[in-house]
Amino acid sequence: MYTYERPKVEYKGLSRIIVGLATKWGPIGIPLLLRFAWGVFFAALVFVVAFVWLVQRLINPLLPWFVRDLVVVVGLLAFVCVVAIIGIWGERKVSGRIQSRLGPMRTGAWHGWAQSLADGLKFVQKEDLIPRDADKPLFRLAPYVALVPAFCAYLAIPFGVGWVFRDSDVGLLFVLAMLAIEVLGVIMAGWASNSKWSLYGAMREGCQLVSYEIPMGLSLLAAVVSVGTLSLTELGRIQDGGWWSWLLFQNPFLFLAFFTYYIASLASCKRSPFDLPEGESELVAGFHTEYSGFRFVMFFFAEYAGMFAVSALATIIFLGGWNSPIPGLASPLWFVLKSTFLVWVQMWVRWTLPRIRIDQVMHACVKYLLPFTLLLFVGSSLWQLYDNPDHPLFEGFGAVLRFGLGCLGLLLLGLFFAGAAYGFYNRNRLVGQMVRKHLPGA
Amino acid sequence: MMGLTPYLILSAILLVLGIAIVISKRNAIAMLIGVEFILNAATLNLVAFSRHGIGGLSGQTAALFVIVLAAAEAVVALAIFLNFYHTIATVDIDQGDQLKG
Amino acid sequence: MLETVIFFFLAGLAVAAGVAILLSTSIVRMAYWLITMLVAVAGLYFLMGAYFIGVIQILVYVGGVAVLLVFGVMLTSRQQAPKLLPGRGEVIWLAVVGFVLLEALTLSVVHTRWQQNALAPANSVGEIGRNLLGEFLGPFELVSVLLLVAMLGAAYLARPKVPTQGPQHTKGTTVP
Amino acid sequence: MKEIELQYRHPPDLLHDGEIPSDIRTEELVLNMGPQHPSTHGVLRVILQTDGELVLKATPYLGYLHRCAEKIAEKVTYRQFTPYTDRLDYLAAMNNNLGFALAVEKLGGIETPPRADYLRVIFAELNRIASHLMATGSYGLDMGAFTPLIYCFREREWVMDLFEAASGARLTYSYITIGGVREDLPEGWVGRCREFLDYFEPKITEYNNLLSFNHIFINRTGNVGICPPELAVAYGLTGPCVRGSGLPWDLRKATPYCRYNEFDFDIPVGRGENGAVGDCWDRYFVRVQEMVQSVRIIRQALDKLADGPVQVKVPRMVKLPAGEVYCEVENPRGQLGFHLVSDGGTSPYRLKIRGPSFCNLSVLPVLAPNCLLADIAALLGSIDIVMGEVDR
Repeated sequence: MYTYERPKVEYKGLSRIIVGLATKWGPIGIPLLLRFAWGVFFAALVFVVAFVWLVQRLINPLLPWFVRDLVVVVGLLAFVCVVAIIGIWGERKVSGRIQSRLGPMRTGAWHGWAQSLADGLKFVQKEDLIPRDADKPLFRLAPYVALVPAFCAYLAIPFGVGWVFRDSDVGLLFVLAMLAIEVLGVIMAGWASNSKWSLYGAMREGCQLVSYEIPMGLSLLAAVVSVGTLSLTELGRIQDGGWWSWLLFQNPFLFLAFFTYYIASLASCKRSPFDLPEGESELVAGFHTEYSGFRFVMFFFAEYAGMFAVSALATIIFLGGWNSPIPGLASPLWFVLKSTFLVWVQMWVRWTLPRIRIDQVMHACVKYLLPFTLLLFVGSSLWQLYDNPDHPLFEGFGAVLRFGLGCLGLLLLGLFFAGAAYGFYNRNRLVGQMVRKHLPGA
Repeated sequence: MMGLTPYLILSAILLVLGIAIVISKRNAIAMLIGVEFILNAATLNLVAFSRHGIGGLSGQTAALFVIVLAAAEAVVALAIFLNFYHTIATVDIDQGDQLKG
Repeated sequence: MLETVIFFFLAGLAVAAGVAILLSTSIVRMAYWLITMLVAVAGLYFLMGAYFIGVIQILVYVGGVAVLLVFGVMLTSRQQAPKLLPGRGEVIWLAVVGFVLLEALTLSVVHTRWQQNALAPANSVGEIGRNLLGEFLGPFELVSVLLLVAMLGAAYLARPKVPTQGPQHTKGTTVP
Repeated sequence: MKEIELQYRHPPDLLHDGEIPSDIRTEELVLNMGPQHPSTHGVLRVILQTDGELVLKATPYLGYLHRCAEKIAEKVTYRQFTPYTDRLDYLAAMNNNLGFALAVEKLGGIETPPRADYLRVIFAELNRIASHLMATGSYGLDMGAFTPLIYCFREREWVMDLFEAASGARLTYSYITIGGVREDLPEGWVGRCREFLDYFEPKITEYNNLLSFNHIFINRTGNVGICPPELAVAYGLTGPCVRGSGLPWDLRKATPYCRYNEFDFDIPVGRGENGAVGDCWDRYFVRVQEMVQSVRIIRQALDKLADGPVQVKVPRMVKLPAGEVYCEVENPRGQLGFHLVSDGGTSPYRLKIRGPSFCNLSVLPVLAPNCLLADIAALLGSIDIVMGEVDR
């Protein structure tokens, strides 16, 4: 009779101390802790308050920004976690509703709200597997490289006037740069797993993200040239005063740029229909095939943090940020609301569309999206002249220029709406119009 | 407030490290990595000078050019290495001693 | 005080990355150490208040060049390549040259009296933009042309050399 | 056949065993797809030789679900073997039962009553709908669209309920037995079935809008895995695979059994609307159209259903005269053939089963080269195999 014996794990160094303490004091301590949970909670609260007070009184004169930064960073971290948790739960609810089922209903009292918490608990308990032939340091490092930049992006995102960790005059570029680092974690994971499926996922991710960064950046720059600042706070502030002053409605090129940005941001978050790096029907699970337990959760968190970050960028730049549609009700709540709406649209798209093939992804970017965003960028720059016809360069034919640009913009908008109408009446054939059949070497 | 000197010394160290990498490695991509070190040393110098008021913002502008050139250089070099790899199935540059591919 | 600590941390990281690359034999590790160095240098730019350059460093170097590099590594080092190690003579020669160069550079840095002017303003994006389109317009145009040439060149060099046999998808089967 | 193969195989210089072109040395990566892979529909294992994303060669390896069905048939009686046929193509158990029952009846000269025949037709077509729903839904999943699968499962659930009401089982029915069907319909079943048909027919349009005519879907499947008619015939493809190649070949029309000649229905064929004739989209869309035709057939059969016995008296221990017979029926996946050899005993002397999935799968190594990795999923899904039948 064969019996399976779990191999005795030898712990060394720090882990030995931790495991030793846990096995020794855990059976005594945990029941006690549970019994006096409320007491512990309030004691911790008191301790934190005392600590903050102490820090403020003693260290604050030395480091005046220390406490504020600490509080803001912890708050942001909590916000990112909440976004990820609600995002995962929301994704399941949205997919459930789209697929005419309920989604999680049991965990927690109301509509399964605690589902992702329970999932997280399950993932923490799972065995932390590392493939034997994996590149272990890189394998361990990869989830952090994916998650930390996604979190860092939030450091520059303003939730309202003054509601920002660091208001920088290059805030927009900073967020883009942080989102660009995220790909390194994915590639690292794919390489370090030493699995061919993971490698394929990593290669696809590399191709896709490096390509789609360009249309994404160009669409945003189209908005930036019409305002003249890279500071996200400034970008939000100038859109104060009703929905008509949002950059989306400022000129026809920006209206279109919003959509190109959204498509490119789908690709940069590896969301469907661009979810090739983890395409589950082709590459098992893509770059995180070999990941389990909490490391897998970190990739998940990174994905949802990234989703919200790109949506937040779209909100600030095109949708007026924290400004309300009716002037005078600006609040960070608006910002969260609009971003959540965009995240919801991402989910909606994901559960509706099939996945594009890798060659179609590349061709859609290089042959369609890139020239189109370039056109939008140039058009948006020219539109500045429409807004400033008195520019000394255009003395004499300012009116002509204005008329021509107006016609061009109207034409573009008309084409857009005609296309939209065509798409609506042929909505069964709308999606993926721009994708064509291509193969490498064809 | 840091002075100029530490930055310049760091830049010198990075430059020497880059040269050492270029010389000691025979893998083409490792050599490219060394070149990136050298370029970064140069950029660091430029920005440090600009920071300490020598030449105004020209230093930062020039640093921008260096970064852009480095990107272009890396792209072309990688394309050459891939070609090289396809032709002789190795990235050992000592193998590429014949003029015909 | 804090600035000094951060400087030495980042500088140490950059130098450690260089030393690690020198000693490492795995090309993937080298690529990731390079990324460490790039991020550390970007941090130094932030420390110097050159936010724009720092962000561009991350955006272009880490997000673009480094990804490309790692990509190249993945494409070319799939098979277990023989470890390409330098010979003993090379190492000695390298040590001598490196030491002399380092000594020369540091000595010259330390013994030069730099004229320290007023610090440049931190808010510099607009200034750099004006510089690019004013004083540096010529180089700017040249660089843009160079980028175009580099793009075309890279695309040309890396093109597939398979005689383009129409794959199955586009063969266009005729209906009998 | 040799010429056809030469004509339609990939260009020889890209072949693994062919000559490597002049100045390029591509590095091949051997990829082991399956037996645990989400899109191989069971335990199929395909060894892929790839160059980057391009597949150079695909070799299927079978046998992970081999259960000796043919050998078991020699040990059990005819009636006892009926449940084993359920497990061949477990998504179309009714059709399997029908094939086996017809083979036995043909050898034994057993005549079935008309009500039994109509019931057989109804259940076979209902199961065709259920099976095609599964195929189209999971094809969407292969393409990365999760939602169509759930919708198709919702409809399939209703069919399962109908089956459960009649036979008591939801997957392995053993309902169609030798000499007729096992039991008569429960009360109200016909009305419930009509209700389902009325509900189901407009849903097909909905799925077409959601998936079939979606441009991403069309671009993923159109012009991919083109199987020209000659190739389809040469490789013995049947069912939607051969009809997708433009050949109107359907046993229900060609050699009608079970009074199929009394029904009015069309054979949908691939017309290459979104690419070449015989691409994945054609094969997929033939299935969708077949569901419409099945609804038509079921409506007519329900109208014709008259009272009467549902089975003829057949002894419990069936004894067939010595001899052999080959009987084929049109399964959802193609022609399911039973070659039955009897030596006059109570169990078959030899039973050879021709599985449509097995024969259809044989074309995969021909179609796969020069596809992308993602196209392999499209190709496998459009061939629509069930490993229970491939491995038997």
